[in-house]
Amino acid sequence: MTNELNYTVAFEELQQIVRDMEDGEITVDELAIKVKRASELIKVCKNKLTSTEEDVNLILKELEN
Amino acid sequence: MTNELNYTVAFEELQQIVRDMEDGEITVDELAIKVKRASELIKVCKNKLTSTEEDVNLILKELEN
Amino acid sequence: MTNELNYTVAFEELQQIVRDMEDGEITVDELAIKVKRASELIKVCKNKLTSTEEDVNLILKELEN
Amino acid sequence: MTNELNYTVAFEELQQIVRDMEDGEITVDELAIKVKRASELIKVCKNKLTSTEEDVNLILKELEN
Amino acid sequence: MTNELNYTVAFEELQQIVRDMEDGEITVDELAIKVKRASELIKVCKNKLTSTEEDVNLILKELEN
Amino acid sequence: MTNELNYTVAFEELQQIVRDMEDGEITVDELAIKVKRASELIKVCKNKLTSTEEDVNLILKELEN
Amino acid sequence: MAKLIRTWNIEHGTSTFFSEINWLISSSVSENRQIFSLQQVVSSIRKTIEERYQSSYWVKAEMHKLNLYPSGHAFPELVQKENDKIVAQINASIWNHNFQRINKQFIQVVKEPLKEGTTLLLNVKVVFHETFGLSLQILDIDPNYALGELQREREETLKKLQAERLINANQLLDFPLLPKRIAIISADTSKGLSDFMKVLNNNPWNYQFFTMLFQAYLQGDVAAPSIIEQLKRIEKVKHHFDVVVIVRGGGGEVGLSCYNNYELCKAIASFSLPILTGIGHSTNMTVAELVAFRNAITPTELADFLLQTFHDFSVPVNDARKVLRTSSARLLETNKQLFSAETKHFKNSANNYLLDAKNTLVVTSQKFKNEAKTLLTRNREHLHFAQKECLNYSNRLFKVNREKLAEHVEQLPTKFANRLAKEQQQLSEMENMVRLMDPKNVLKRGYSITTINGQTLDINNPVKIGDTIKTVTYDFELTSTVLKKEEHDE
Repeated sequence: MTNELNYTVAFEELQQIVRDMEDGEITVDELAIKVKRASELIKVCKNKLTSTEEDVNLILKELEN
Repeated sequence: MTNELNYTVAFEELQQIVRDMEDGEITVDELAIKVKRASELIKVCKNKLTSTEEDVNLILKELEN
Repeated sequence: MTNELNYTVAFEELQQIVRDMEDGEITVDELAIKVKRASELIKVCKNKLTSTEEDVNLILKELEN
Repeated sequence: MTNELNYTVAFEELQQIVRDMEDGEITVDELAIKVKRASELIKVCKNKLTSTEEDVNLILKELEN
Repeated sequence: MTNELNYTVAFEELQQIVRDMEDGEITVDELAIKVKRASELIKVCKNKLTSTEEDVNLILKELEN
Repeated sequence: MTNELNYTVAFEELQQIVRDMEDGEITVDELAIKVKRASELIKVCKNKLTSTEEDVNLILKELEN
Repeated sequence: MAKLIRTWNIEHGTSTFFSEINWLISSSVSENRQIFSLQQVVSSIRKTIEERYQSSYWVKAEMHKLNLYPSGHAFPELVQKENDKIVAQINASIWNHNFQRINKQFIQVVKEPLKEGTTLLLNVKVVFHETFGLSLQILDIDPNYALGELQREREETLKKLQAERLINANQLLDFPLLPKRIAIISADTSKGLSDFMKVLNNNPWNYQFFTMLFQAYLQGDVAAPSIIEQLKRIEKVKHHFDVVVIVRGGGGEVGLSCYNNYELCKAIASFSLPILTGIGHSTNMTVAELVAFRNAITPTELADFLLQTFHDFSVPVNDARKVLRTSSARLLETNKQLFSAETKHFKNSANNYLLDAKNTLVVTSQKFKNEAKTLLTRNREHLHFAQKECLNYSNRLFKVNREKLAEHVEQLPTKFANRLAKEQQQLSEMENMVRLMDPKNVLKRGYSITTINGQTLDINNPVKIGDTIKTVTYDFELTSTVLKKEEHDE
């Protein structure tokens, strides 16, 4: 599923989880699940950032020539 | 039975017991039972917290790499 | 018989006796009997308290660990 | 016979005798008998009070321990 | 005979005699007899009072102790 | 596709992308796509500057008619 | 200029002229006919005219044709038109030396050579030549008047275009982003064209233009129709072009009044492609230049302008690359920072959350323990209190009952004593009464009792004389016999 997530959606969901956590809107029971989800989202975002950077650099390098 | 209790339910029941105790709504006859119950609830909550903490720490550690 | 009495019932009966004594509604003839009863009730309550306290302490001590 | 008398009955009879004596409702013939009776009643009451007090104190003292 | 007379009976007879004497319906002959009788009755009563007093005082004295 | 692109449209689209990027209005998700698109547009535009498209003979033929 | 213009009154002139003719006719019809040789007659006419028109006159006329001959002489046709109909016409002549001078002056002042079809102010002399006939010899032409006329034509063209709302028409067209395909109206010999092409073709950026020359005359009377013709041709193939340029140059500043020509200007203004002009002159802008999409002073400048449009296009395209690089980097950097901040924030939040939850649990547990202990303590206190009360109330009960008992014990002897005293008093009262009643006590005071047969005497127990009666006194008992009996008066 996470593969289908785009950065924006993933990052917003991450922010929402953090906000909910801060506001105490997550129960202890949910916490592990939420943290797991957040870690997935973080990975998605990281990968997306890395792959985007690589893509962009490739395109730009190609453009220079 | 306690295994099936989730943290939220357990903690709320615990709080209710404490509140009842504060309000003097628990008789001496009930006390032992209530204390027993509360101690079970506390154990449930503690265990849940501990396991959650382990889960969370694992996920967070995994995230570092 | 006293063994069957619970703390609440015992304590209420005790309080009634004390109230009656306060109101002067007990005759000298009844007094000994009432006092005897009260003392029994007090014993019941004390025993109940003690046993409850032991139970509670045990549970609480167990909780510490 | 006096042993069977309770404090309340005894005291009431005593009160009656004392009340009756001055009003002349007791004949002179009875008078000595009544006074005798009164003295008996007084003894009964005194004994009762004393014994009851001892009992009560005993019961209560017993409770202290 | 007088010994058998109780104070009440004696006193009532005495009162009757005095009443009769006051009414003047008694002959002189009878009068002497009545007076004689009355004297006897007064003696009876006096003796009764004295004996009663002694008895009672004894009883009361006994009560003091 | 790029062959069909009118250079005016390409130029405007390029400028829009540039503006959006300068304004930071592009998400990470869009970035690679936008950069790719922009690089295509740049190629289209550059090509336009240095290419020749018209044929004198064709025009002369058209003029005859 | 006004003081130079002295117009010749044609009507007046005509009348004298015709009187001369009349004279000739009348003489020819006389009876004794005198025959003149043609030369005589023509000479006579010449003489008459020469006598009559000795001075020169300023005449306003349209030079219909110039008729310049290779000899350098010109024989213009002069006309006056009213409503497009010729109302007067005459031939004229300009001798070579005059023509050279006049033309030079003209070009100097008007920036135009003498031109057919224009109205001029001419200084003329009426001449009659035996073989060539009557003509006006043009001695001079006022260039200032011509200049004024040109100005007037310019104004008129402008006014008309204004009226037709065409003045801005070309300028309102969209200019192509890259004016790559250029239809050039020029002459292949024009230096302007070669300047223009040189700049375009030798650009160091390798910008590629497609140009196609549409040959036209660029000055003089022929220019306007020629240019219009080429515009029409270009119109036919306009989809191959982005702009039209009209370039001219190196031909000096003369002969440009054609660019004020209404027809040409209209054609330019209403053309469907932007028209750029670079006709190289430094004087007042012609109407054609005014209505063109853009005017450059020189073809070179026009070419530079076109190159500049390429630059204008090329620079942002080249910059876009830089922007892509920097903006991408910035965007990625920003997002990375946001992301790493959020990740950190997330970790902190998770840890804080757990810490909070643990603290809350600990606090609640502690509270629970305290409450349990408090509850037990409180109950113990209650119990203790109840016990104490039991004792207190018992003691109070004893005390109250003891006091009440004591009260009664105290009352018992008093009440008994009172009672006894009352009884004794009653008894002693009785005793007194009895004592008082006792007959013995009556006898003591001297009374006696008399009886008969043991009975006291009264009506029921009467006594008769002789009866034996018994009398009792306190001290004695007497027996007597009744001697006398008397009744008491009652």
